[in-house]
Amino acid sequence: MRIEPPVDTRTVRVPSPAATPARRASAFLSTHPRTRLALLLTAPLFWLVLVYIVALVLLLVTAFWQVDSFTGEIVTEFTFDNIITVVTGSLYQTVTLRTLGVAIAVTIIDVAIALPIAFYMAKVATPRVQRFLVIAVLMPLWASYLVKAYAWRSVLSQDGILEWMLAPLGLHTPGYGLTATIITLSYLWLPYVILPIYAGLERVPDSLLEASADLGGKTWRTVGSVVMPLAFPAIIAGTIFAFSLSLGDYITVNIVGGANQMLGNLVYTNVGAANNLPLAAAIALIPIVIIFGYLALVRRTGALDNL
Amino acid sequence: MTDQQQPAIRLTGLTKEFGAVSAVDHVDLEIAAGEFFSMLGPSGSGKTTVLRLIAGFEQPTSGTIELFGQDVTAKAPFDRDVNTVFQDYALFPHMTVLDNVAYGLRVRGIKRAERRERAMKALAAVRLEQFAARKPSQLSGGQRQRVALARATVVEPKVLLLDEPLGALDLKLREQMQVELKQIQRDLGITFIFVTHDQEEALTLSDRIAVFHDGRIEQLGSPQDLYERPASRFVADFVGTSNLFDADRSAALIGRAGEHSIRPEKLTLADAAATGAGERSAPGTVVESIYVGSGIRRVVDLDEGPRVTVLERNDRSRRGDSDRGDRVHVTWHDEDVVALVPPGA
Amino acid sequence: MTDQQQPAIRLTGLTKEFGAVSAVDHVDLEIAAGEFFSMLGPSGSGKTTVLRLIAGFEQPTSGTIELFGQDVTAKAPFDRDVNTVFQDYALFPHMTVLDNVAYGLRVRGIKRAERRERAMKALAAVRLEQFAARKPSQLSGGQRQRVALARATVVEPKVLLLDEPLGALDLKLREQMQVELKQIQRDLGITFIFVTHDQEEALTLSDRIAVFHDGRIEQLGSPQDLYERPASRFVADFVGTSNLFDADRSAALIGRAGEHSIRPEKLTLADAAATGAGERSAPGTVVESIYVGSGIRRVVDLDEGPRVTVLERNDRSRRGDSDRGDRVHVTWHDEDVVALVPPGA
Amino acid sequence: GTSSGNSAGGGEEQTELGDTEGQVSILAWPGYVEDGSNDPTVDWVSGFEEKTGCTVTSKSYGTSDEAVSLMKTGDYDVVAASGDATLRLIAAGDVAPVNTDLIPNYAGIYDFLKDKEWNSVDGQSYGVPHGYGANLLMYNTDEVSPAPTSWSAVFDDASEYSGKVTAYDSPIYIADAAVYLMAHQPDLGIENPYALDETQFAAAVDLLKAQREHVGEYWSDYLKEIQAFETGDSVVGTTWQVIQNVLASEDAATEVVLPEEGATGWSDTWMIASEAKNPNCAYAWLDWIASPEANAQATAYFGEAPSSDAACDYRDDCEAYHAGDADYASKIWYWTTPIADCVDGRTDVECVDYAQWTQAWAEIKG
Amino acid sequence: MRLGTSARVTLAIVTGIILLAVYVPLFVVLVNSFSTSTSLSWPPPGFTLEWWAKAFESQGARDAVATSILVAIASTAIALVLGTLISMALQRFDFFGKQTVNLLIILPIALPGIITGIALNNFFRTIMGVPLSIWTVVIAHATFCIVTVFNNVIARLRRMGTSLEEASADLGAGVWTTFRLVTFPQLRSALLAGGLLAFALSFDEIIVTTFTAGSGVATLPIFILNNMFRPSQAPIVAVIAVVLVVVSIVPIYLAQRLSGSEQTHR
Ligand SMILES: Nc1ncnc2c1ncn2[C@@H]1O[C@H](COP(=O)(O)OP(=O)(O)OP(=O)(O)O)[C@@H](O)[C@H]1O
Ligand SMILES: Nc1ncnc2c1ncn2[C@@H]1O[C@H](COP(=O)(O)OP(=O)(O)OP(=O)(O)O)[C@@H](O)[C@H]1O
Ligand SMILES: [Mg+2]
Ligand SMILES: [Mg+2]
Repeated sequence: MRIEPPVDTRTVRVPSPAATPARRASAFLSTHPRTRLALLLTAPLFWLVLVYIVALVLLLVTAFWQVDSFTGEIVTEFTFDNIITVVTGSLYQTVTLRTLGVAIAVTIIDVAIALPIAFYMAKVATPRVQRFLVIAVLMPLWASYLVKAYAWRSVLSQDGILEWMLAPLGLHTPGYGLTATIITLSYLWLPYVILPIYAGLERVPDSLLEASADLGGKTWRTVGSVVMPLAFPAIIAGTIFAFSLSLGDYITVNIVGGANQMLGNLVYTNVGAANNLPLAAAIALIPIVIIFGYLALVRRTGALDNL
Repeated sequence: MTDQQQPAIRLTGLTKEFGAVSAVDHVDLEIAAGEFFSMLGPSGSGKTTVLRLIAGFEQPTSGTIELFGQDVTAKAPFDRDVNTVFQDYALFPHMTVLDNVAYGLRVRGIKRAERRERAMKALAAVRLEQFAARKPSQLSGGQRQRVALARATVVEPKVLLLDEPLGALDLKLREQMQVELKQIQRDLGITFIFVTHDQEEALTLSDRIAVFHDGRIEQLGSPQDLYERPASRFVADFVGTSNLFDADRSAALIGRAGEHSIRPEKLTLADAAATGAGERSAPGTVVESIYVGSGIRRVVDLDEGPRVTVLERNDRSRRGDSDRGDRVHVTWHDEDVVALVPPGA
Repeated sequence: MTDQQQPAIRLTGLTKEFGAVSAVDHVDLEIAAGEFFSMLGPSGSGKTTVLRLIAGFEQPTSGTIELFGQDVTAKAPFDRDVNTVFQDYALFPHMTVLDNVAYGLRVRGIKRAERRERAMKALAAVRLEQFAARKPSQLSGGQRQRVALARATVVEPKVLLLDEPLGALDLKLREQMQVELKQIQRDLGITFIFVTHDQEEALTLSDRIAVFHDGRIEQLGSPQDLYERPASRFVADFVGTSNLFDADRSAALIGRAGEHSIRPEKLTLADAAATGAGERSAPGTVVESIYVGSGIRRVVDLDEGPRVTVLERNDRSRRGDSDRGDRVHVTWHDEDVVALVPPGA
Repeated sequence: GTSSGNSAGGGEEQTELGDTEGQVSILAWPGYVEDGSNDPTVDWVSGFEEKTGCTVTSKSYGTSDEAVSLMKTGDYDVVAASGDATLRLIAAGDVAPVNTDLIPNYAGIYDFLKDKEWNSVDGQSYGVPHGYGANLLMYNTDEVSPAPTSWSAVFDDASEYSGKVTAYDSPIYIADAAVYLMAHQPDLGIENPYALDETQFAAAVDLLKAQREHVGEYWSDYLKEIQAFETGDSVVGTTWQVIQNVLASEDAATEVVLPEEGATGWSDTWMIASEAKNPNCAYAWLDWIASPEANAQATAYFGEAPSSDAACDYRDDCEAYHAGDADYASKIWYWTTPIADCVDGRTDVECVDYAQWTQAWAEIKG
Repeated sequence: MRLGTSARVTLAIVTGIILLAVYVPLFVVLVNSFSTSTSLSWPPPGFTLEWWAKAFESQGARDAVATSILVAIASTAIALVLGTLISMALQRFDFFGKQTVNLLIILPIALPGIITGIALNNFFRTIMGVPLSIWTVVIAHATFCIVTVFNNVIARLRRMGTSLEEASADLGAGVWTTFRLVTFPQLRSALLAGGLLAFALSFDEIIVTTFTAGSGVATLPIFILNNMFRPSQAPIVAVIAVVLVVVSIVPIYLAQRLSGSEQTHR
């Protein structure tokens, strides 16, 4: 088959696309990348800034106002009282430390549990088992936060399942309290920690693990020197979930926390109960500062791309 | 039509800067209609960037691009009558082979039946009719490459841009595809602009070759021009293997001023010094013998000069085995010595 | 030491099945200590799988692997005294070049100061001392390849496995690295097992080559054995370019029974039929001339037979330009004709 | 908004009823407004809708404080508020005076619930009493013996059941401590547990801080309380009658007592928003919920004594709640919002207001 | 990774134990849904199907599920659009303030829900003066769902590169056509995965919802919370939870299948 087509005698059989307005717009966009960028960014930025950032800033501004104690109306006069109360009040220091302790414990426990299971899912299990495990990990997400928290209340109670299982070993359920809160929160956020770590481990090429073994690295060595450093950003991403969700929780501690309260409770009572939004806003500053600090700390690890 | 008078592509002062890097640096170039034109050069020399500028994926920092006399510098890629075969083929993974090939027709609003027919014809031209219903992932590398070719040619572009289309293939497959590519270009009569860093490929396929170096064209000419008359040390070294003699050595061994080069296949080994008219020789010691199948490469340390490579043909004419340490006379003909233009001359 | 008497590697009845696919099919092989051994074959022929079996990344379905006489079939990769240079290098992206190279020493519990010193020495051997503090991502392809090599050799393995280590490199760089690789192997005296699908590379580098086909070894021998005396049509075709004559054509043109092949460089073009002793010739028409720099490939349609390729050397001995359509006599010497063993013979 | 403490806001009471608007929006405790959607057998809204043509939308809240915040949105026509919310709503002008003449069923309400300090200001009624109940003392009969008769079981003797004492989770619980102090430290001079001056308040807070050491958990929803007593995680503490009823029905070893010191309690009030968009439907609802049948259904479902005299004709469990027992009712200090102007009538001191109660409560919990 | 048999078995056992622990509370919920105890006491004093019958009759539960689905679908849809737009902007362009925008997207999920909740509550009510309704819930949910879509889509865009889009433009397709025929089909499974997670997040959100829901807006978690305060309703909640877990297998399985099949074809 030899077509003989000197260019000049070739009849053009393929039409050029019609120059519709959409086409012209598209040509304009294609040669003006900045316009394209502006169009892409407008709606989401508008939303995030207008809905979220403005709301957040206004909340923080509220922290400098006060509330009339009897009518509950906000008085828009600038004052540092709330901030001073929060910074100097021993109540807030105690609760902040307690909340931080719980959040850190939950984060550590979740990472410790998520690592082996995520590793098994990503690097050891066959594809079939892997798929099964992903489903098994995701399913509890749908069982409703409250239902699960109450289920733990039942499990942890004096004659609950845990007591029944531990009694033969001479151990006892921790009962309601901070330990119970840590256990329950760890349970609730576990899937949110497993998923990013699993995804992160999956991205570690097998050949690197093989290279380590090839050079004489035993299993634990490989895990410590190669797998962990490479999965680190993903692990950090997981910790952001566990940490921030724990930091703001007030429902779980109510259900299984015994008489303890966390920062979330203080915020909640002040806004929901005491109707003191300015003080609530001042208290809210604590977790905001903590989270911003944490984000700044982990930002360079690239973790924020792994959520 | 003016197409015949006008070059298919004319680049004038084309420059592209990425931040501080000049990826393409004042390139002027004309490519004739129907030419098989190659761009050869080491990694990072700007070949891909030139191609992307022609296709319209990048906007030049300065300079203009003309297609058959028409300035297209400001036009969007989809408004340019050129098509590209990408290095990684960029086949749409969610479409069948047929849909991939028909894509260009579909976006031009051609009816389903007609585009099917024409896509099948294009697939037939690359001998892939029976794979029309497959997904790209179900094809081998060579087959994908042919689909990419069919997809780009079905819309009958005036110029086809190919960015190392054979780079991802096995050597064996690659040689096979080179032959097919040349065949298709001849059949369609389209201008091909072909990017490669494989000098043998460029020599084999092209009508003309531009050798790129640091964003500039170092030499432009036919394969023979480049190989037999390299204009610079860089070209002599990059295109094929060269034995280079600096000014001192040239004066001593060749008896001429300036840098010179000789190709390994222009050298022969002999037991005694040369005697023929126009022949010269130099004594040396064999330091390595490498069997390459169609020939044998002998590396010889000349007594008074550099280490040279001699390519002996693996046939009856060949001298008996020279082992390491053998004393030999490396012989050449004066006419095979190429003077390298000193940079800036 | 028994090392000298024992082969470095002995594979016995080695088989690996992936589901229904036999990736490796009853391979028996012995590789001597200090040998540069290549495995050559098309994609999917099982080369990588053999390597991975030797390294211990896969468990064989059946068969055994011995290292210097010791059965290591059941051992974990980290308990085998072999190291691998991976195709994608598999450098640890979070470690510096130095830490990468020192890794194997570190896991062996060697002190910081000593491992630093030895790693620097290994880096010096591949001329990368000045890059010790960089991350792999800041290196070029060729540099990475050398780091991978340093990392694998610093622990002084008895056998080094290399899976297409040059596959990702530019042609020019690749040729350069081939020379270095050979040099390093000579210097260290380690057994190299080298996987490639580039026949020229295999021919250039190896002491012996195994040609793989569908999980089996099709032919095993020195580069010359394979090139000059291919045992089958497959090998003749895969290793270098061959002109193949089937039984009928052989009878007519060569005057012998069975299939035969002749290499392009063994053929010459002449204006008249051959007359020399042991020479034969056949008339034909030139259909294509391809300039390849060091030579010119002429494709000739023989009047009574197949299309053949003739490789003319690009030197003074060469006949004047033959253009398409020229009538020529293709000439060869009887001794250059290779009889292919029919499969199963 | 109004910021002066005792101005009764909300403008004028309505003098006559107009046509119903076709809809009404109600804010109430969970279980106060049931339309059968949770349990088809529990429904006193459909009848109202049929009768008046007012479609009901409702939202429930968890604590009195939440109700106060929600009423500020102006989204609701009617609110069922406990005594610890009513005065705040009135003071803020969020609710309007109610003309009880426009509510025929108002006549059937127990007199001891009418015109009290938590539902009226200066004799002007601000709503219709709903149900009432006391915060009782519950104990596990296996663990706690002898059977307690005094709140000392959860205060001075709390250490005996350390970690298994429970208490109601709200600032208003400080009043429980005040009730106890009223009997045990008369020299503090507490007249009304909702009118505490600085020293009285400090004593109550100290008592609660001491109690905190032994508290296993605070409760605010009754599922939590029921579970805790059933499993033995709590053995003694405040409760509501309804919780005991549930526990009894599940054969739990628990008992309740109205301790000798008396108890705090609640009497809820149906109120109308000062800016109600549907005032006529709102009045219709107040009348409907004060009717013996609806009142019986609603209070029975929530587990409290009804406010309507005749409601007990429709309930068989009235006895358990001591409904209509004026003597029992007189021992109850109904929840009232603590304000700076002492509700016990003292004028020589400033009382501690609810905002400070809230802060103190957070500090007590720690 | 090739592990020693003992390491492999240990890992498998650890994984098994963790999964077991994960399912123990769910098992408790399952048992409770059949328990005769209204207070979820353990062990159950007896078994009954009453709650299952009641749950299926409960109009409130059905309405709550419907509300939750509506909220989740609406906020997921918004998140899909906004998340896709912003990931294309961040992946395909370099611009000043890119890092800040990135942080902006993460913030709604990184800051505790109660802060988001009170901030939005304050914003809607006192600043904007809009009454709380189902739509304020949708707006709030969409805000923190953007990040899950964003992360999935941007990862896909990164892997996809620009060559497919360039190929499409090269063949004559304008930007709209390219998006419809090439980009979108490539993003589909990432959108599905991101959307599913967004849906789940929204569906189970309680804290932000508490602060942004108008009167009469009862999403499922709100309904459950309210029912926890009612006598005789707790087991119905257990039934709902069991049904949700079981029903959730379908979308999770489908998403797995879709993304799985895509992987094997690459
Ligand atoms: N998008 C970009 N941003 C910044 N620098 C770029 C970009 N694209 C190319 N460059 C730089 O421009 C120079 C030329 O690159 P180009 O890709 O054109 O080289 P090439 O000749 O095609 O090389 P190769 O053979 O490796 O494909 C290089 O230095 C490269 O790093
Ligand atoms: N993990 C695996 N699972 C299933 N099949 C496999 C696996 N690894 C390899 N194979 C199959 O085994 C055969 C041999 O593969 P192998 O990778 O050894 O070939 P190769 O010679 O190295 O090819 P290439 O040159 O492409 O690297 C192929 O058919 C391949 O599809
Ligand atoms: Mg390139
Ligand atoms: Mg391979």
